[in-house]
Amino acid sequence: MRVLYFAWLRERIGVGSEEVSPPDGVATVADLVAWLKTREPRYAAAFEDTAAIRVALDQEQAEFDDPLTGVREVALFPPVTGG
Amino acid sequence: MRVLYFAWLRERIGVGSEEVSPPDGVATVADLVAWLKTREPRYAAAFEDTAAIRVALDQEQAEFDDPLTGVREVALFPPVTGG
Amino acid sequence: MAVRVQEADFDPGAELEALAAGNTEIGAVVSFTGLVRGSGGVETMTLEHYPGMTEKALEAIEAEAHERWALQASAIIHRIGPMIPGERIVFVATASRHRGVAFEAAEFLMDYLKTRAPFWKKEVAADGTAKWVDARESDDGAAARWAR
Amino acid sequence: MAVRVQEADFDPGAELEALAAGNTEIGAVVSFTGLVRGSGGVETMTLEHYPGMTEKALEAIEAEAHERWALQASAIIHRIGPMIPGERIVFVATASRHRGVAFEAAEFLMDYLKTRAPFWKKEVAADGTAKWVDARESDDGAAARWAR
Repeated sequence: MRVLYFAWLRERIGVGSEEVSPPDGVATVADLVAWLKTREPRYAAAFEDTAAIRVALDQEQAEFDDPLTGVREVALFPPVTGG
Repeated sequence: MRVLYFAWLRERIGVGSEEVSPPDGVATVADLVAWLKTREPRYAAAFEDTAAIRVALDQEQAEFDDPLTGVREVALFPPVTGG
Repeated sequence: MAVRVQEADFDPGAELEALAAGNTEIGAVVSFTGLVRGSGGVETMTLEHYPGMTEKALEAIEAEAHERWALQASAIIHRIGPMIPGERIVFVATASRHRGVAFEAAEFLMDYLKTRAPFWKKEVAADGTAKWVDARESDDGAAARWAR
Repeated sequence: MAVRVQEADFDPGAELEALAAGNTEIGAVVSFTGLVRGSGGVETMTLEHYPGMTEKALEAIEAEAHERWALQASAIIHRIGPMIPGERIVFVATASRHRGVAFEAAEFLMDYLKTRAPFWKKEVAADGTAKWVDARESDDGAAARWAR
């Protein structure tokens, strides 16, 4: 599964995208984020306030409790600020 | 006093503007229109439905019961349709 | 603030460029362009106006918009004379820090222009039939929502 | 319908011209142009986006506008990369028979773009301080009014 990070989330984590293989039991976006936080302090710091994080699954806006079944690309980012 | 006519009012009356000298007693726009209607059939026909007529006094939007005191230019016209 | 009444066509791109030039407080520019529609077999459209009053009315409408909203700039251009379908008739533009203000003020300018500026449209069809355009009640309704 | 995401600047006048060309059913064209503001000492603004999703999100927003309103044409252009105050960032335009529809749809496009299209702004001040722009609650409020 490919995970992408944008804006300050990308800067805090230090990479724009990475391949991850979460363990069994990681079923939703919330699970994935909780698992990422256990990996390294920089993830824990970046995801400290998950209320400030938005998600897209395979390039479609999604929610934290959406399942990851069949998803190939997860994007995590701050609220958008274009326009 | 100069009176101006626009759009179909101008066409029905046959002139775009004219100098008029209404008699004493013509105090308001409504009085002026009533007096104009007595002059010739084309005026009576043009002003048949005064609900469809708007007025400006010295180039400012006005009402039919506004007084003509000191007014030099009266414009009568259908509702505007620009834009 | 700028108001123009003219027979000649205008260039919306150049107008937009001029509106915002040199003012980096502007974050939002909204424009409205009105075009002659060809529906109903209209071949030419002629705009009559009240010289002298027209400019004053447009300036008053523009001044009222600046009173009501924090605008950085605005423009109103209205053409007069004969035009064919597809031609530009009218242009309004507003510039402000944020988009909500620019949108509202541009709608206000158009709603007031449509109901308070002394212009009259006459349509001539291909068969020569001429018809003065009737005022639309929906325009009165649109203008009424700005009453205060 | 047309959506473009590009580093290069664009020409609002040419876009407006193209939008209405050859369609004499169009009576109303509304455009919004967003500019980089220089307030707060901003020296450069950089727009990051999510390649692949951005275009899809903008196309979905545009398609929804066409579902909701009788539009004759529309366009969305959003720039990415570094920009300086005064530069154009974003452009949306709508064309319809009457102005009410064109205004509403243009506001809708901007409100949804602001809250649903994956762009992020980073400001760099003259002293080198960099700051990611915070999302504005007022943008969520503006988008919420279109809920149905």
